[in-house]
Amino acid sequence: MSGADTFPKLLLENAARIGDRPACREKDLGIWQTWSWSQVADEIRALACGLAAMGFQRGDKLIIVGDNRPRLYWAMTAAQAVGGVPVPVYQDSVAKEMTFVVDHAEARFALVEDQEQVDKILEIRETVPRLEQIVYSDPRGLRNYGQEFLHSFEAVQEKGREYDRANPDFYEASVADGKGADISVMLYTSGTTGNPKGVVLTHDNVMRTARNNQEMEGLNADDEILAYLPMAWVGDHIFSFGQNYTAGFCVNCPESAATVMQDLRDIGPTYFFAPPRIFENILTSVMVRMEDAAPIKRRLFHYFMDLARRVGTRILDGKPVSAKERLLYALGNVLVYGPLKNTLGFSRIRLAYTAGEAIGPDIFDFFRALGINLKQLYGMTEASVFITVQPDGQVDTETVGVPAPQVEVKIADNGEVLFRGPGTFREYFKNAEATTETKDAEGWVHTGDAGLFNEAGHLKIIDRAKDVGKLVDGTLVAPKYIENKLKFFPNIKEAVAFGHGRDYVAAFINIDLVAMGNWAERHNIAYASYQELAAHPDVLDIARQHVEQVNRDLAQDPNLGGSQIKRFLVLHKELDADDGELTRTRKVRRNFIAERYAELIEALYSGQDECHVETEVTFEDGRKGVIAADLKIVGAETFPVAAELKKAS
Amino acid sequence: MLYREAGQFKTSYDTDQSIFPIRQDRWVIALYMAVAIFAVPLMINDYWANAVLLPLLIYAMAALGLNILVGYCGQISLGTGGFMAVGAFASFKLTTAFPELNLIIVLLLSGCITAAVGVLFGLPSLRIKGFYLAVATLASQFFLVWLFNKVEWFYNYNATGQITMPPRDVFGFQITGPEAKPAITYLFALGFIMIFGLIAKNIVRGRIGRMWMAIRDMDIAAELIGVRPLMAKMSAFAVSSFYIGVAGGLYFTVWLGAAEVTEAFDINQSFLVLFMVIVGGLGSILGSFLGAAFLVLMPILLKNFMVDWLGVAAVTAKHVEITLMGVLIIFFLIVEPHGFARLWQILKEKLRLWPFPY
Amino acid sequence: MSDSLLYFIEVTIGGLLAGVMYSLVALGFVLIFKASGIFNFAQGVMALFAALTLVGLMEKLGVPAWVAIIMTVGVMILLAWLIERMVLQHLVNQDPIILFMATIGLAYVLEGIGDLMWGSDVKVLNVGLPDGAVDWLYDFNIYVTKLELVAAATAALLVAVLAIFFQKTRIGRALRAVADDHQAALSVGISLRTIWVIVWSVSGIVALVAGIMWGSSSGVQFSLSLIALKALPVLILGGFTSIPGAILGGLIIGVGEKWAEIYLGEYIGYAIENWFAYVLALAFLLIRPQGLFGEKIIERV
Amino acid sequence: MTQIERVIGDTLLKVENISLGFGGVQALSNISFDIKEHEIRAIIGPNGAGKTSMLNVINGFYHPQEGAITFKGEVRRTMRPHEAAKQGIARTFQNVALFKGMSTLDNIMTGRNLRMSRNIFWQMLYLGPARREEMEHRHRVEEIIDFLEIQAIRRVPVGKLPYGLQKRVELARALAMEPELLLLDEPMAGMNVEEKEDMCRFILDVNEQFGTTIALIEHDMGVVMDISDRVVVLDYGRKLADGTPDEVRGNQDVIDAYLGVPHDEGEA
Repeated sequence: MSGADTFPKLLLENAARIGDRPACREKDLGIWQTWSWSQVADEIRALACGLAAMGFQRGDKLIIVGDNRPRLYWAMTAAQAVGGVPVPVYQDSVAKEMTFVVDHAEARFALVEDQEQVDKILEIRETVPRLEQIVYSDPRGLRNYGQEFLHSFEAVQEKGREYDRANPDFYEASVADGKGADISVMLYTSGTTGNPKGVVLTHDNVMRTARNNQEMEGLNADDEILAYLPMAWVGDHIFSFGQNYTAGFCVNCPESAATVMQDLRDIGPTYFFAPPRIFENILTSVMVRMEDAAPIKRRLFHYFMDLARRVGTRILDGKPVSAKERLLYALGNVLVYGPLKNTLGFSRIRLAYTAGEAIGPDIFDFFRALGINLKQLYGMTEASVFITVQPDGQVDTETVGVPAPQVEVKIADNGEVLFRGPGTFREYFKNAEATTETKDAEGWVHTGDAGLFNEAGHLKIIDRAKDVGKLVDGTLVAPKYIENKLKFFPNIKEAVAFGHGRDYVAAFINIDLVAMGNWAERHNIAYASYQELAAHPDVLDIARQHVEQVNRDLAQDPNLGGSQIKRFLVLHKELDADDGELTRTRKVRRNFIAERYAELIEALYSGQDECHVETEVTFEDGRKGVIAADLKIVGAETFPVAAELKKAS
Repeated sequence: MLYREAGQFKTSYDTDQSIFPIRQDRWVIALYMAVAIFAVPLMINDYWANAVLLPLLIYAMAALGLNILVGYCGQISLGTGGFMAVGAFASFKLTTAFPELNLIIVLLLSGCITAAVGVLFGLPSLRIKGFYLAVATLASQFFLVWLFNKVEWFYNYNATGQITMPPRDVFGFQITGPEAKPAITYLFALGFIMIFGLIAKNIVRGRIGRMWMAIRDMDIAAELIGVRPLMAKMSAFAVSSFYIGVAGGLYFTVWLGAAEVTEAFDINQSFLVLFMVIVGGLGSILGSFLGAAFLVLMPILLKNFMVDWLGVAAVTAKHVEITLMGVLIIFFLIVEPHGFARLWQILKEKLRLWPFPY
Repeated sequence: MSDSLLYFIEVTIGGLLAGVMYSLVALGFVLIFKASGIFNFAQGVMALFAALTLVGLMEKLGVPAWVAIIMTVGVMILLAWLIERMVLQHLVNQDPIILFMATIGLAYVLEGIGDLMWGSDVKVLNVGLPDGAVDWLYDFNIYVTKLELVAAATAALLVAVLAIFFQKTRIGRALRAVADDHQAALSVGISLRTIWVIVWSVSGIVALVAGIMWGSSSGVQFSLSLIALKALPVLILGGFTSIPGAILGGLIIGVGEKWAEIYLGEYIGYAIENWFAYVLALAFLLIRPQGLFGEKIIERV
Repeated sequence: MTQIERVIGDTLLKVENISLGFGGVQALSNISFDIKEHEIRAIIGPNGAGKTSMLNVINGFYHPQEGAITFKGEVRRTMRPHEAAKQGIARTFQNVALFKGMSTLDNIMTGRNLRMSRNIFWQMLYLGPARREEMEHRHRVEEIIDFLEIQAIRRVPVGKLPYGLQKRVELARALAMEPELLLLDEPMAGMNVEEKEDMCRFILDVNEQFGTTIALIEHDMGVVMDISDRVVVLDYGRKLADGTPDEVRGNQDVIDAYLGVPHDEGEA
């Protein structure tokens, strides 16, 4: 393996080793403009020297704002090459957020994509006097911006080439000066509360995690990846920058945010990452489009998709499958799976990751059934992404896999997941207090997530650590975990589980008006409002079945088996951000709800099987009103927990 | 359904503008070519060569030419028969005047001569449009046939007024005359079609092709962009006539071997080729081939069906055949005015989107 | 009078008479083109078809000529209706060239059916038109057959009738309206389809007349369908939409053709009439692109 | 693409005493005005004022009976349209005149026609020079496509496009000629507000980025007054007024003949 310990050095290596292989592409002017490694090396050299010529010092920060563009990726390495630190910023962040980052990072230089970003910078410039020079990549519309501190990318590179001619050994020297322990990038994570924190990652962090994962998954220079997620997000930094360099594969930048899907189809990446919601959207669009297909096609599609759901994942995991079904699957591959993957651009995928939140089993299975090797991983910025990864053939929706190579993971007494490894961040920039809070003396990092290992040694994330509670008998209760399980049923829109300090777990449920509405129509059940439907006995029954299904699942898990739902009720109104019950990002605000519906909770834990409630609500038009209801409280069957069974036998 | 386009991205305009940008298409074409070049000659016999394959190829060539004029440049012409006659007689005169001249050269020269004639008769297109022009081109049809019939020099003063192709060989292979092997003549014709099919494609996808289409779609706007109608139309007539001339040459030299102008090149030839172009698809190279195939095969099938199967008297069968041809043509114009090419296009789109409807 | 002059007169008259026939066929074209913008290539074959039907009826059924004629008229109207029904209505708003090709297809069909029904051998058509030279002209050594005269007279009559039909009758005006724009026609209160049936019937009848005339003189056979081709130059000359143009053009072509045959023939070889007409028309067109009666076109963008 | 600082230069095109008539109708009588380099010049007037005829005269489509046109110092009365094109006059049309059967890309490529020279024999082979030329021009065309933001419809047959986009493609086609004088005949006719705003932006960008001189006919007074440097007003083939938007606004004849009539778009 290569001896380079910084990305600029690695760049030179790649240029020498695989100089004529494509390093990055961008869909521009109708075709995929391609740059080989040696071309990239020259571009970066010119840019780096240009920055230096403009007075960019070692340790200086370079703010980078814009969509995924080769030039912006080059800017990162260029900054590193002259001992600086790239600070990518979310391109959609408003002036205020940007002000904080620019100011906090003490940046003197910014390299941005286009007029839009330039305008944003100019807007905040007064408030961040430290910012001196701005470089823009796309000159469109910037002709009449006379400011002397604005420079076009080309101009800087031109300066750079002159400077390089003037001091021929400057570049090599300054690259050589770089150490693996140097800071390679600063990524600002938007914490739920308070200001963003600047996560400081060193070359070692990024490079070693990137390499470890690359070796684990066997990524190589022939792979193709589409860079479409924000450059400021650690995932993109590892996949589209770090591994781009370590594995030497080609990074492809879409023409524009609007054309991502088309470009995805063009490129047909072999290595792909997307958060669950994207997979969900794709699945939905597939289903919607298939609805308009001719009946024969539709039947064909559904027949083979069912088959795939039965055997597809098994074949993928190399589990035994009957010859007949293999044959049918092969046929389906010709008729449905192949074409489908083709139109989605997934034909060539060898490795696909998803992470960030729990993914619905049916979504996850859909793609795996098609033969796409989709896996979950668990990671965070502070770890340079990889904490745990699912190894091939050991994939399921429940877990997030085993610790990544060279990463140690342990569960604290309070159930919190701790890790330490090569990717562990150095510190939060200018925030020692937060650093010590998160990272203890031995280098263990507190993830803030509660989790546990199953018997197979796979980590299972159950909830935010602070939300995990205990029943009076000490059994672990992970409300979010339970709620997610409930929400995976299409019929259930929201759920809120309680149990901390109680004798058993109880839950509020919101039915999904669309899904249940359809069901009601099919069984011609008339209803005038959400409230009326929600109160319907059959609906309650369905809800109960779902709850009991969840209980069954829970029973499988020795640790969480105790937290089965004994009693629940279906709320008389939909939880609503306007009423402050949800955050704007539709996360339940459990404490607020707990206060607001105190009497309902009491009812759940007192024996009564009905409860009257009056709630003030805010309508779309802002008027306030009160709705009253008598809610049935339903009891659900619970099941013996697996482990206990073992004990018994 | 069979397409796998994901990952077939284009990194240069060159590849982006290639004739078959999609790999699967390239495979299919390659397959067809292989069959046409290697498989067919093995199983070919006189009947297949003379009744099916040669006419198919030669008419495809003519249709290609006419399509350039009508489909791409929008100038209707009913003079095809006449121009084919020019090609035929030109090759006759050349090959009899210079017996040692290579047949390929002869045919190409005949094409050039026809091109010149075509330009001459194309001149009216500068002043008149649409059906006026169509009718005007009939003049060339009648005049040329009359000329070759009247002026004995054209058929070397022989008594019959017929022209007969003497045996000629190319690179040692006999191409014309009764002893010519069907496989050889077939390959000879095939070679011409493949090369000139490619050439036609290259012309129409480049500057000149766009020039023609501009004139076709909106001549005024075209002129205001700097397209010179004279150049555009004349070049279209020239190229088109060249193709038709070569087709006429092949028609006489390798297929018929002997021809009598008034019946071999009468106005029905003009219509037949025009039908091929329309049924195949205006403004489509592929269409020219499909159209030719259809109108060559259909009568044969009809005839075989009626005479051999139903045992209808040949003469009646002839009438029925004419009628049915008429019916079929009308039917086609009604169901798909844009011809086979469009049908193929639609099918292809469906295959590419499969399993999705859109 | 010198013989040459007499000869010239005879030739001219002959030309005029032939010209009238051309006008007759051209008229058929114009009618349809005016009303539906269709260049009906089947016009000639329609003449053949009509003649064949007529002969057929007379031979097979042995009915008197006038009955047969009336029946044939019926057939032609039926035909027009069928054509509208089975072809035209499916091709509304298609490119002109498509419709043109359709009419060629139609020509094939008619030819085929005609032959199938009545056989393709040459038939004599005698509807009792007089024959032989016109005596009093013959006294001036000018040879003109009665048939030609009758033909001319009938043609002239037909033209007159049509003219009146177009000028005076409501339908006629509707037809003219259609030529200008279809909306207008509808506003007159006649559906386009009816109008099309009518024009096709009318031109069918015109074709019948033409068929009778040519048939009586030179027998009913396939070549009869080629008279259509002879009428085309007339169209270029007179314009596709002008009735007077068709008439005058016909005469010019007829005369010019005969003159050319007689006076140029010996220099450039005979049997030139089937292309000379075109050359004549073209030459004329190059001088005056808008044709005989068309007014100058101002192109707009 | 080359950038040119936008400074109104000296006269590019001079129209002197142009008179044009068809038979009886007098479309233009004795019109004179000039267009300066890099300026945006509006020609306005009620329907039938002879605006389009004026453009047709300028790019040689109509031949005036009297008068002279001086373009780049060269005096002429009549010329063929393609000659005008050769001299660097491009044009869009009141009701779109695109090549319906061709894709957006091909339509714009046609605009390069004058700048492509490879003969048919190279094209037959589609090799060497012809191919290289094709690629060069494709590149220029792609830049225009990028500039007018029509990447998404590159391969779409223009017949299938919505009206607003067709107008844009037509502009692209005209730009592909890299003209010195660009004649726009009601570039915003029948567009909705957003489309109009886009088109305005594009026209200004073109004028700025390429320094192209633009003469446009437009009904929307608001637009005209916003984007044009000078305005000439025609009415019944005569010239009513000529000057900056404000001068024209003030002119009494104009107010009577044109602005007096309340205009739907108003002076927004």
